[in-house]
Amino acid sequence: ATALLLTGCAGGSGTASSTDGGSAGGGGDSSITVIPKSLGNKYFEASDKGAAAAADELGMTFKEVGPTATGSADQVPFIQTAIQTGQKAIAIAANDPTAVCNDLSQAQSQGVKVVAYDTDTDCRDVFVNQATVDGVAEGLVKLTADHLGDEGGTIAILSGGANAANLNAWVDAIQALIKKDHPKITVAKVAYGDDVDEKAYQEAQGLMQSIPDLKAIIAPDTVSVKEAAHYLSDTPEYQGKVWVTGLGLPSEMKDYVDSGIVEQFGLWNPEDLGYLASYAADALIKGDITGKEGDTFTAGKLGDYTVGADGEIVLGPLFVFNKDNVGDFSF
Amino acid sequence: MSVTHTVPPIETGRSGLQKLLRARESGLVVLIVALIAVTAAIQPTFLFSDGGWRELLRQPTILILIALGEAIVIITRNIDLSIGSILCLSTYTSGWLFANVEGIPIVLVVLIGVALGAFLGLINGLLVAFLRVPSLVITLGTLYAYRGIAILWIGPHFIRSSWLPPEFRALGTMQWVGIPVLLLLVLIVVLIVGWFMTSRRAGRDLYALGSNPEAAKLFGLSERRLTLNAFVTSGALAGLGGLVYLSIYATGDARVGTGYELEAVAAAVVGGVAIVGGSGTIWGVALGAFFLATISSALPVLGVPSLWQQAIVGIFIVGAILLDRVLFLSRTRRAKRKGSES
Amino acid sequence: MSQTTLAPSASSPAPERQYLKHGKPLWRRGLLRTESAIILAVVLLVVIATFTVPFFAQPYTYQTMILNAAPVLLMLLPVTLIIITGDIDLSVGSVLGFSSAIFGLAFQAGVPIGVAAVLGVLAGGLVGVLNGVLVTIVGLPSLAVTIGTLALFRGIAVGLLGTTSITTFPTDITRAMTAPLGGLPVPVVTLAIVILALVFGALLHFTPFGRGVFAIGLSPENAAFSGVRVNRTRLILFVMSSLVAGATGVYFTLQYSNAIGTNGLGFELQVVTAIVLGGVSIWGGKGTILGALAGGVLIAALNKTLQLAGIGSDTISIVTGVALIFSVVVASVAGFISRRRRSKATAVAVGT
Amino acid sequence: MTDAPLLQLTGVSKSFGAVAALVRADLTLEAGSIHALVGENGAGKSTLVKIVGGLYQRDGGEFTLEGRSVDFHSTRDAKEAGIAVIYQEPTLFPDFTVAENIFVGRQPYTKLGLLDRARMRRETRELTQRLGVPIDPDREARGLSIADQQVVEIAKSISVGAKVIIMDEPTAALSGVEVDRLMGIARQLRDEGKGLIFISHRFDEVFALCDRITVMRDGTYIATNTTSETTEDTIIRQMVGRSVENLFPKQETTAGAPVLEVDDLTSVGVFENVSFSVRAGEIVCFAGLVGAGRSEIARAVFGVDRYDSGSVRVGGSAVPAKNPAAAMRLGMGFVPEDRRKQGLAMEAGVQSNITLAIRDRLSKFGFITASMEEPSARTWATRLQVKTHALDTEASMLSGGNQQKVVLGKWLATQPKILIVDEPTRGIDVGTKSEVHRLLSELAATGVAVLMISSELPEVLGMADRVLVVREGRITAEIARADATPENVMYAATHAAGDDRETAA
Ligand SMILES: Nc1ncnc2c1ncn2[C@@H]1O[C@H](COP(=O)(O)OP(=O)(O)OP(=O)(O)O)[C@@H](O)[C@H]1O
Ligand SMILES: Nc1ncnc2c1ncn2[C@@H]1O[C@H](COP(=O)(O)OP(=O)(O)OP(=O)(O)O)[C@@H](O)[C@H]1O
Ligand SMILES: [Mg+2]
Ligand SMILES: [Mg+2]
Repeated sequence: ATALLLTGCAGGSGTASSTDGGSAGGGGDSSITVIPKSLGNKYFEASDKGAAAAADELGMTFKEVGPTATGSADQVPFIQTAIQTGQKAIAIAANDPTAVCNDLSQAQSQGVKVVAYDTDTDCRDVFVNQATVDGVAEGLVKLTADHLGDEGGTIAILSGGANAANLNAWVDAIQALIKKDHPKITVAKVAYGDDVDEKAYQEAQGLMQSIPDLKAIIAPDTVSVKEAAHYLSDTPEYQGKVWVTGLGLPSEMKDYVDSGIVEQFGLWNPEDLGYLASYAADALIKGDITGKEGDTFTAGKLGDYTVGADGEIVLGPLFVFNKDNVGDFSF
Repeated sequence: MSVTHTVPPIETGRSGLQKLLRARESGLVVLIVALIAVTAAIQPTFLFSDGGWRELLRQPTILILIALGEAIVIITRNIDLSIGSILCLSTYTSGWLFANVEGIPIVLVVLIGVALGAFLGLINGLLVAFLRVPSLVITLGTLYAYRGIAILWIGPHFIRSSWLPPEFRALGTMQWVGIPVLLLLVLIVVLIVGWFMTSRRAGRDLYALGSNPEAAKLFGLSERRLTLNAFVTSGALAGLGGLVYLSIYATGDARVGTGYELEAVAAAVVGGVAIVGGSGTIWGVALGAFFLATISSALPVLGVPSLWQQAIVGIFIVGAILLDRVLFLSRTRRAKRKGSES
Repeated sequence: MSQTTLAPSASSPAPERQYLKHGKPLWRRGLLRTESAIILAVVLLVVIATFTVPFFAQPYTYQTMILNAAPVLLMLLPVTLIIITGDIDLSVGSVLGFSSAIFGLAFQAGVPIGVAAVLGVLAGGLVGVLNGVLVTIVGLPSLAVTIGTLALFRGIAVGLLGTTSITTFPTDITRAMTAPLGGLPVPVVTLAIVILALVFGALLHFTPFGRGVFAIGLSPENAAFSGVRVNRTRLILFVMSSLVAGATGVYFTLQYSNAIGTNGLGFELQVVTAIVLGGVSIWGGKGTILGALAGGVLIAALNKTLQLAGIGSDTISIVTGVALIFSVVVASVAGFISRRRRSKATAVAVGT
Repeated sequence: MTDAPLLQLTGVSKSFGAVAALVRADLTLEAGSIHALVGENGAGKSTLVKIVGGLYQRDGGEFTLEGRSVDFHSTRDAKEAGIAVIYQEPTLFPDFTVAENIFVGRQPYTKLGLLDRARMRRETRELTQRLGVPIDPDREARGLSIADQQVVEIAKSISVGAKVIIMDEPTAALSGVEVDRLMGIARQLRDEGKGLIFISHRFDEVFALCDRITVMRDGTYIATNTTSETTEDTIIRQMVGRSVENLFPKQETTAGAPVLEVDDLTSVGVFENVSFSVRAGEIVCFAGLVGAGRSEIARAVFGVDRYDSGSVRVGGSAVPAKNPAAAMRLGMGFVPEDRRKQGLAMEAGVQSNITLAIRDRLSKFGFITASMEEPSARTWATRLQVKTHALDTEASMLSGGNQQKVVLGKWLATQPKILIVDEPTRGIDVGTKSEVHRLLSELAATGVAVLMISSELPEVLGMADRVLVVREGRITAEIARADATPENVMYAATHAAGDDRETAA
């Protein structure tokens, strides 16, 4: 995958943490545990692959563990294990930003560096953000507004888990942005596909059927956009009528783009996201950054990054995929 | 039924029984029609559009299949909690075969998927029938074990739609005189299973076992063989459900089918299968599954937030078993009254 | 056979019989039981893990092991009694979620947290009344009823909270939930588990009520003939179960500082798994609180050990399932063998 | 048809573990005849029938069908050989229709491979019509009256074209009209050339219907009599085969004040206007045929079953309905008829069984432990001489008689003022039987009121101070000890009330 970069900006206060190796002991070597939302998730498969590659470059021991279900407390035991096995850093995409907080704070107090990626949590050193909330919203709204043109129309949003913090933030931002900049566009409904294929498919169906003048669906998660496109491809009557975009994996979307069901969709490179998370963790461990706004570090092939406000490290702007480039990516 | 009345009109037990039995299925049909009618009145595309029509008929197929299997097991006084995990293994195995065995015939994959389900069901059946341990515990154990195997094997991988041969994917959307081919196939399965359970001695034996195990023993029925048959059938139908899943959603990972077991039990119970075994029709189960699946697709269209969907399904399940009990009691009371009159 | 016994026994009473308290020596009674096997398994696991699994031998292990298992350990106590009467309650996970939702919403609406907690617990109790009435008065099978209310109460919880999750609980309280108990390497909730286990253990094993619970499970008819209020007992147990699940819901909410509709999803099967693993018969009439608790602890310890050993959740799931099957299969085979031995023994005894 | 008898058993034996149910059983059945099989409870009649029906395999002896030696391995084998058995326990499938119950396992198919329900319906209608009892073929078997269930079973055996039809106590739960009808059917079948085996405890039926009577005792063949050449007395002597007196060590007592008073108790459809009282120190016996409703009355009195009207008092205080716990507090005890299901927790130990009914009394501050239970358990086990070496022996490991002693102990431990015992000696060997009798006598001697239900006439006659005869849910006669004879008790049990009440001895 090629780099899709641009640096984040701004600064803020990081969480100061002790430099002590922690009572849990463990080897002197640098190590990182990556905890995705759940095992068996394609998107995280890609990001964790990137994280593993970076860990390899950095000589860190890499471990990917995670629950099989996405219950609020299901990630907790893996955090505990990471603390105990003396991991130097944890990178986590939390299902429930609050429920894991207690144990993440515990980790931090033991000197474990905590990197949130994909989804922010309340208790971490830095948050490796795939794109700023505004960046995602602007990108997706722009794609949609360009397609709808001057007359605007009715659209709907198909999101993933109803409790996913990053998705909810994007959905809010998309709605705010549309209200502000595109008065002709109305958001008729927000539906939730729960990250489950068949549920997202049914919700897509529900949207297209229940909103007769629906012009477009914005689906800011990979399962939803794929299933919306899937439903569209199964249902010719809506083809050309409803336009779908969102954040999708090129490997999953390629067929639909090739067949013209979907014109364009956005994403960052999830492998780069994981890659950056590992480098951020390494920089934290080495003390290169503390999470303070303005700290800078170099993330391997991705180049230089600066920690922004609130300890956020932004991977880059949204990358837009279309017929011409969708085949170029492996994830 | 109009049989020649050479016999003077006799006790009227039939009208009571038959009517009530029919009330279950016709009641469900009425409910389904009403649900569709109301939904379509509010949102015509729910019914009067190609996509709406297709999904209406296509989405219940998976639940119908697994509910049939569950019903057969319940009819013999057992329960199968492992079907969700079996379905998952069948889905992924089938997708994996398409991806890894160049040019494998679709029919062969279908057979392997079903056979895998049957094999996993056989393990359940052997444990239950030969060790005489409660099926609830055994299938709870295999619910975990099979799911664990699925996750262990599949890991983060998933079935990509490009793995599947185009003909197989087409099966998902193919229609025949306006009816999804998948539904037709499932209807054929319903007919076969229904025919077997209502019209073959071997099927009736399953009812007999659940209805009165003691009498079944006095009668010379083999409890082991029947239990085994029920679990194998349930597994095979879950395997088939996995293939239908694959053809509809063209994807699949280690999480497919989570929680399906309770949905299947619910569909069977709503369809009129008594949890204590011995009664309930396959037609009722198919309708019960269709009904529950249609609620799931109709509620969002009706403007009910999908987050409330499960609560409404829960009300229907509790309501259905309550209704069943009330009908049963009135039936027994009526029968008793007749008995004491005669 | 009758000729031999006909003459003497009617007239001349035999010499006074002496009865042993127990037919088998203590070690056999104590050790050859499922719960001893499970406790032994826990001990072995801990010993082996201490020496072979790195980082296991730390207070933190025990602290977190109990924290993670606490909801299941709490809820399994009353459910054990229900299973001993021959019923089942599959709705406890949903009741947890339901009470969590009520608690969260009440708290959000400005109700003082203590009152909100009581409301959450009572909401659970209400559910228990519904379960109990449907099972005892209407006479529905508990399996069907609680599968129905499993869906119903989860649905209400999810519906009530929607996409919101309530996380604004005072941190001093949420901290207190996970704090260690005094200087011990266990969290405060251990105290609740121990107290409740003692309460339910005493209730089951050392009260007339508990005698009735066993009697119902062994033979409901005999229980009724012996003056056990069968339906009242069953109703009380369903209410107890839901009250404890409701209280666990409040605790869970505070432990993770989050009230969301999916709290406790799937816990019902974990609860049943632990109980059955602990030697409680799903057919009723047999089992101990200690065994059920040991079953829960074994699963928790297994999870902890395997996680620390770097084994994935997939394998843990398989191990759990196989352990469960194994426990009933072993019990079944053991029962078969002892029946065989018994019938031989009686044949000999009567023959002489 | 050959010269060989239709069915012949010679020297058949069968044991269940330690219990020898059949020692040496002989039976010869000719085609076109009805053969009665009589004997006391537990004589082995049902076991013999189950061997013929293929449910059990015999341990030894000869078994021939039309001269050919047969060996059935399943009930299916027997059915195919033309043997139909109507068991003591109802064997219908409650969820099936009457028609399907008749055709279970051999349902006819249509050409389309569907069940030929029309044909089953038609044939069922014809069959039941022929039996004179038109039952709707399409109704569920659930809730059929015992009589109708019996008819269905008979229809089933006719429709399989059985040559041998065995009825194990078919009349036990039938009323007079129904019995007449059944006997009509039986004669009809006999005239068609079938061979029937008829088991019954009612001699009037046996003598009215059967050509021959085979008597069994303790699993052993005693004699076969031609009905026309024998008398009831002969049969009874063959059945009992021993002097009855020493079995009943009845002590003379003087009856005190009434302890149990039952007034006008009615449960619609079960029993009606039942009034009686039992006085302190008195043993009152409920006699009657099986199914007369004796147990139902007792259960309602104790509070296990509901009743519609009437009242029950113990020692003057009203006993609330449907509350055995309250009845127990007032001093009532109840030894139920089915000790395996109702009297004991089979998988629990002797001690827990003995102390279950007094668990509240033994507890201190609401708590009870095994050591608090032990003294009571020990006391009663010792007093009753329960044969076991330890107090925690599972009840299922005891012999039937010792199980019954445990049940008795459990209720004696409650120190009842009135003890109801339902079939206390059913399935118990004679030795233990007399121990139980001695016990009840001693109990009465200490002033306890005893209400005993028994289907065994000698027991009734031997033990009772007063006999109350129950027939079809009503008390039809009250006979004092001095007046009680087998004849007048049997007469009252089999004839409607008021027919001839005081058939003096
Ligand atoms: N399955 C069995 N296991 C153990 N013992 C049995 C079994 N079946 C019968 N018996 C015993 O065998 C003996 C004969 O029983 P059987 O049922 O044949 O008597 P019966 O003559 O039919 O008596 P009744 O008149 O009460 O029906 C009894 O002592 C009974 O307890
Ligand atoms: N209408 C009925 N429906 C179902 N079962 C019945 C009916 N009437 C009688 N029975 C059964 O027949 C059996 C005998 O009835 P009951 O207990 O009233 O008679 P009994 O006089 O006590 O005789 P015994 O105690 O000697 O069996 C009972 O087990 C009862 O369950
Ligand atoms: Mg018998
Ligand atoms: Mg009786």
